Amino acid sequence: MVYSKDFLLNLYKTMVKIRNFELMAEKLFLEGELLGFIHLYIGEEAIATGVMANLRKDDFITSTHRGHGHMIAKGADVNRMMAELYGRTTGYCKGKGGSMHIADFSIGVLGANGVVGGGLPIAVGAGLGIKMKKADQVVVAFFGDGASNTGAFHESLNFASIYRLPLIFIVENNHYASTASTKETTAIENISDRAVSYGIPGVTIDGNDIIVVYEIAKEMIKRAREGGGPSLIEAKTYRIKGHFVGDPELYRDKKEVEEFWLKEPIKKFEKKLFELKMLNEVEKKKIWENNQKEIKEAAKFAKESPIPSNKEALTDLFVNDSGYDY
Amino acid sequence: MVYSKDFLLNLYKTMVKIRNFELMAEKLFLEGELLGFIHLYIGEEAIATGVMANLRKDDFITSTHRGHGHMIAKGADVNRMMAELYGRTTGYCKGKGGSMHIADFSIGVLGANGVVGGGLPIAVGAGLGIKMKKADQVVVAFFGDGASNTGAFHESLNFASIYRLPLIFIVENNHYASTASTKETTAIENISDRAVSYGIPGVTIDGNDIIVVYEIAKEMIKRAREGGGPSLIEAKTYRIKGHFVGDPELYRDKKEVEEFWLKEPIKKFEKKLFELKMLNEVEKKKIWENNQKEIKEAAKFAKESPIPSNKEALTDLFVNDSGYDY
Amino acid sequence: MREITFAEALGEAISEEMGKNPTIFTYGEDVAKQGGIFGAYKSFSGKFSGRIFDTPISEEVIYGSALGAALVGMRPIAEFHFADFLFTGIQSITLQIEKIRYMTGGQGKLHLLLRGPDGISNSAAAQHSESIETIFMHTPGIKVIIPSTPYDIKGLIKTALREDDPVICFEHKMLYKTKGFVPEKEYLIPFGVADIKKEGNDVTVVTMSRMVHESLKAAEELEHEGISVEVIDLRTLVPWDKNQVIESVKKTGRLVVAHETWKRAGWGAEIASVVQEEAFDYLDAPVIRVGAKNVPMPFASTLQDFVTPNYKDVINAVKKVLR
Amino acid sequence: MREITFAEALGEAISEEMGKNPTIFTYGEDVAKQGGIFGAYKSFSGKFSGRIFDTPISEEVIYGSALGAALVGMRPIAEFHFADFLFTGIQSITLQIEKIRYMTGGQGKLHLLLRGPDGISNSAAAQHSESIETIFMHTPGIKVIIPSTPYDIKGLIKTALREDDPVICFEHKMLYKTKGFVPEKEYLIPFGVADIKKEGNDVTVVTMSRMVHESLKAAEELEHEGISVEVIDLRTLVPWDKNQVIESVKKTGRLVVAHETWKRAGWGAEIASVVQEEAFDYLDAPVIRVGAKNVPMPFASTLQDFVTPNYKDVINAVKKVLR
Ligand SMILES: Cc1ncc(C[n+]2csc(CCOP(=O)(O)OP(=O)(O)O)c2C)c(N)n1
Ligand SMILES: Cc1ncc(C[n+]2csc(CCOP(=O)(O)OP(=O)(O)O)c2C)c(N)n1
Ligand SMILES: [Mg+2]
Ligand SMILES: [Mg+2]
Repeated sequence: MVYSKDFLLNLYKTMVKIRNFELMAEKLFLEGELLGFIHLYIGEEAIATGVMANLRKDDFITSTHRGHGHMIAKGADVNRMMAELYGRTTGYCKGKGGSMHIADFSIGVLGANGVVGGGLPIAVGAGLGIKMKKADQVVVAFFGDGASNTGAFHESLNFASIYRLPLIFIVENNHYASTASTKETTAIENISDRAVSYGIPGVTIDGNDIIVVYEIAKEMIKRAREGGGPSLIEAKTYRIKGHFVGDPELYRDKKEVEEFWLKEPIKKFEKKLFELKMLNEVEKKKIWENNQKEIKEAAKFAKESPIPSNKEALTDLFVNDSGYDY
Repeated sequence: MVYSKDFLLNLYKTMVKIRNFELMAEKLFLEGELLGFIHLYIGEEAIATGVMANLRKDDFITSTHRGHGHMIAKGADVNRMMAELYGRTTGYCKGKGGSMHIADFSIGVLGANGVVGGGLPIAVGAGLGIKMKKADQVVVAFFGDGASNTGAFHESLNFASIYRLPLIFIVENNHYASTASTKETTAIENISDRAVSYGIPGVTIDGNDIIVVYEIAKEMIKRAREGGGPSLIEAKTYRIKGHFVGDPELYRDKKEVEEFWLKEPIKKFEKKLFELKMLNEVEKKKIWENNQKEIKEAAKFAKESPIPSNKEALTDLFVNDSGYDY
Repeated sequence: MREITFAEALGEAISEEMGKNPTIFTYGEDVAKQGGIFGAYKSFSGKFSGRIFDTPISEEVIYGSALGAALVGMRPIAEFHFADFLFTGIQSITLQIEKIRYMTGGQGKLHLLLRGPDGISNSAAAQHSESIETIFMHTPGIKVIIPSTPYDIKGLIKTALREDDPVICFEHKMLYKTKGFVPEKEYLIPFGVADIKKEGNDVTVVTMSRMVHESLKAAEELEHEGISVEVIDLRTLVPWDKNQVIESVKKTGRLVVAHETWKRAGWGAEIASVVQEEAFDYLDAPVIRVGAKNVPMPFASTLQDFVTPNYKDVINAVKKVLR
Repeated sequence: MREITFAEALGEAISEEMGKNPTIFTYGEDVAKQGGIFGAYKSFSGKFSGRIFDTPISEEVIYGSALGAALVGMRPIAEFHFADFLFTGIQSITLQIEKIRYMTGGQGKLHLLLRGPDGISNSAAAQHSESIETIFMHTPGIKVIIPSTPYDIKGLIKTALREDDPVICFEHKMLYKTKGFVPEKEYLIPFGVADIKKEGNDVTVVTMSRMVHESLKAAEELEHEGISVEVIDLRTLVPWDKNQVIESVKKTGRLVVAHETWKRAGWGAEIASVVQEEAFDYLDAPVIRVGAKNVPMPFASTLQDFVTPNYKDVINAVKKVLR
């Protein structure tokens, strides 16, 4: 495939944006600015970016506790994201959700999810809804290797298969589920082999190679959009940072982490872009600096945004709350 | 393999016992003698019988809502079973369980289960316990094709595989889950293919051929007992009777049922025994008559047994119920 | 007015709304071919092609998919087969459906309906007899309706199918075949409005579902003894009609709350607590609760009868508050 | 006496019992390598080789396997990571563990312990902040312990590990690091015996877990105003110590029940209902409940604070019952 420079640089910029957002979130958390749990997507940027480059605005995704990358790649506003991490009224959830519950239904993000596997049944429902409406949208469900051992995974893939729903299941196999290594808790090497159980295509790819991700996602999304039904893509990657910011990481060797820093997706792609002469050091620097500025401004916007007032806690549960006793 | 006449006739007798128990339960239910739900095992007798012929008394099984056959094959007392269907004090559960909850821990029956898939996690736990004890028992988990679409199935097989537990998963694929045909609700033809997801052996067999069942179960049980870990056996069969006694059966063609009556396991085995000259009409008649008598007596025993007194309702929840407010 | 069954009234409500609103569809185990586990969908089987279908036994996805479908603009009705099996997929309700609108700062409308049977029947035993509505009153985020008559279920289900919030409806197994008057003309019943099923002056009985009928039977018997009982059917548990209950207690000075679910930490405790808090000075006697004994449901019918409350328990409770 | 943390006391209890009883083993997500999600197992990591291990994220099997293991003679301790995730495997508890002994007419002993954190922490938001003990009080068949101090958790866990009935233990996240006196010598705390954490004469406050400390703080402040509050820590919710509570209410004539979980249909309603029923004539004021507002837990810390009860709410409630 031949790709335009614009296209490739956009992919690059999105990855950089995710990276900088995450680095800022990490910094702010460690400085005590943010509360709750922050799960960083650092090292996994190619997956969200490569997949989302194939989606329309009116397509849907469900995300996970590690959802910032998915949001940004689907087009979310980093100001409102950062404000949500800060718990401010200008945040995506008016400060009621926090990192693990950011959503933007207007761009098809049906929510991060604090429950491992929790997004899968929702994605199936979105697919079912699309099918009932006879629309041509698709749904992409992101989830982790750990989630692939939950009952929700199994029920969702079977369900999606029998009704041929327009769904793409993307398992981000980052080698760990919290402190547990994937090897230890998952009976097989390649999670995509589980596709056999549902009679759907399953493929394992290098999730750190954005072009590979883009191409496979393209194929499976096209298939789903045309009525071919669901598929399972396993994107192998590595969670370079701790499970959450502050994780003591007692369960793995520092060496292992260092090794994977060498294979991380942004540098990998950069190398390619340099080879293709689509990027040079000057341009690269500019991209990073521009983005860092954007993210810094997002943090500033967030920090300066108002803290929600108490009465905010007693709204939004229902559309119609007459008679409800808060 | 060459089998002794004794051995084969014992298998035959067990199947006949199950059949007659079920026919009696059906009759009693239709006469209004029994309450609750009765799910008949008619047409599936070869599976329980063939598997259990390989088990020791101290091995364990978990069963389903369709559990009478499993109990009988594992050595349960038909008097106490029938008394339980009647809800009498002499029943296995003192009348508190009924058909769907018969258990006899003393012979390793860890319970029928009214929750589809409900027995699977329990079986895993029994396997885990055995492993912790370093004992050489095995656990057999019976469940239906419908259960193979529950989250419990997936979690259980993965769990059993990673700890190499001494478990044999036996899916009784009887073509239906209540009113839903298996084809319609299960994404693949052979449920045993799902073994791939767990890196364990999976095999589909003719569940109406008792010798086939016996041989495959033998192999997998030996494997489990020797530390080889779990396996998945799919025994294809057919639920000749309604889902429960009283089922209007709106969902299938009478013809289909008639067809399967021709393939039912007892007749199939009978034919073989006749060919082998291990059984003749006279002996057959005697076996059936003897057994019918036994079952009739069980029904009589049950019917004449005492009805539980009200205070019975407030016992057995806890071993130590001091302070508990019933 | 014509008399139809509870199941028929339910079927009518769904069928009428499906006829009007193409975004409604309905699914679950044994829904399509059997017409619903207790036959409620029979009347319109074959009518809404593709909009009624059977599913695998995958409760977490059955409930969770209702959420997803609502988020993309559809209005799903998911059946839960037996209330007991809500437990096999309950995270989709308590952690997702109940929370997502709130967590996302009010994004989206969750017009979805979960519905199905609960309660005892003929010796269905411990895993097929539960009533677990209290859990959905305790965990915030879903509206809970529990109709007791054909008239009520038709009006409440129709309202539910026009609501923009998630609703769960519990239908007592022993009610499906009961008959009652239902107008041909369309009507809706708002949530949060209790129905005084019988007026009275001496004691208030607050109840729902099958226990409404037991309470009416008790009231009738007590009438012979000169005791006048007011029977209030809440009809919806979230929200519940606190005002009418308190008004009634101010009149009678005595309250019994009766439900089939376990007495301990059942919703009767909430009603009792609120009433004693807000109408303390009006109460001439403690609030007495009637509920199941705190054990799983036993199989034998004598034991089931012993554990499950009936009109006699209501009578005893009424007499107790009158002492 | 030495001071140790709540987490350490929990670890000691488990480690001591594991040392004595080879049938005990413990497992769950992030249990072995991390030493438990809040570090309770750290003190004995590496000690009981093969008897502490990490599992996949498969809650239905984690809880259900505890049942199976108990039935074959072992004594499992399964950790539930966060109380919220009880919902992803709850059928194994409510439909299996709670019912199997009863359903089978008393066969088998279910010596198993489920345990893990619940409650709020620093803005963990709606899916990581719940307290759902009320569900296990409502559905019969499991004993519920909720210790508030290092002393109590050690004694109660040790008792749990010698019980032949299933037990679930909720440990409030904000308590793990709190310190308290714990004797070196072995002791057990029986179930069903409340602990009067502070004696008083004017008002009784019945509470558990984190709210014990909030209530003590409230009592201290109120003392300055001349109000004498008796703080009763139930310590175990199933069974709960009705006698001590009623005795106290007979003395004070006033009752506040305080818990962190949602007020609506929370266990406070059960306590309030029982007390008004059994000590009606002793009550000088209605029983007032303190609990969380009936919404999912919001993220922003100001909102979390607003929704979650604290000592100020207890003070207000006490003042209310004194009016
Ligand atoms: C149902 C449930 N169980 C447990 C947890 C606690 N938990 C949060 S993230 C996590 C690990 C998830 O692993 P994986 O799915 O591989 O995603 P990753 O964090 O690696 O992106 C666990 C166990 C949870 N959030 N939900
Ligand atoms: C969790 C759960 N969901 C639904 C049901 C209702 N139900 C009882 S049996 C059954 C069908 C089971 O099918 P299968 O597993 O194939 O077993 P079979 O009845 O064919 O032996 C259903 C849906 C149940 N008992 N448990
Ligand atoms: Mg992972
Ligand atoms: Mg079947």
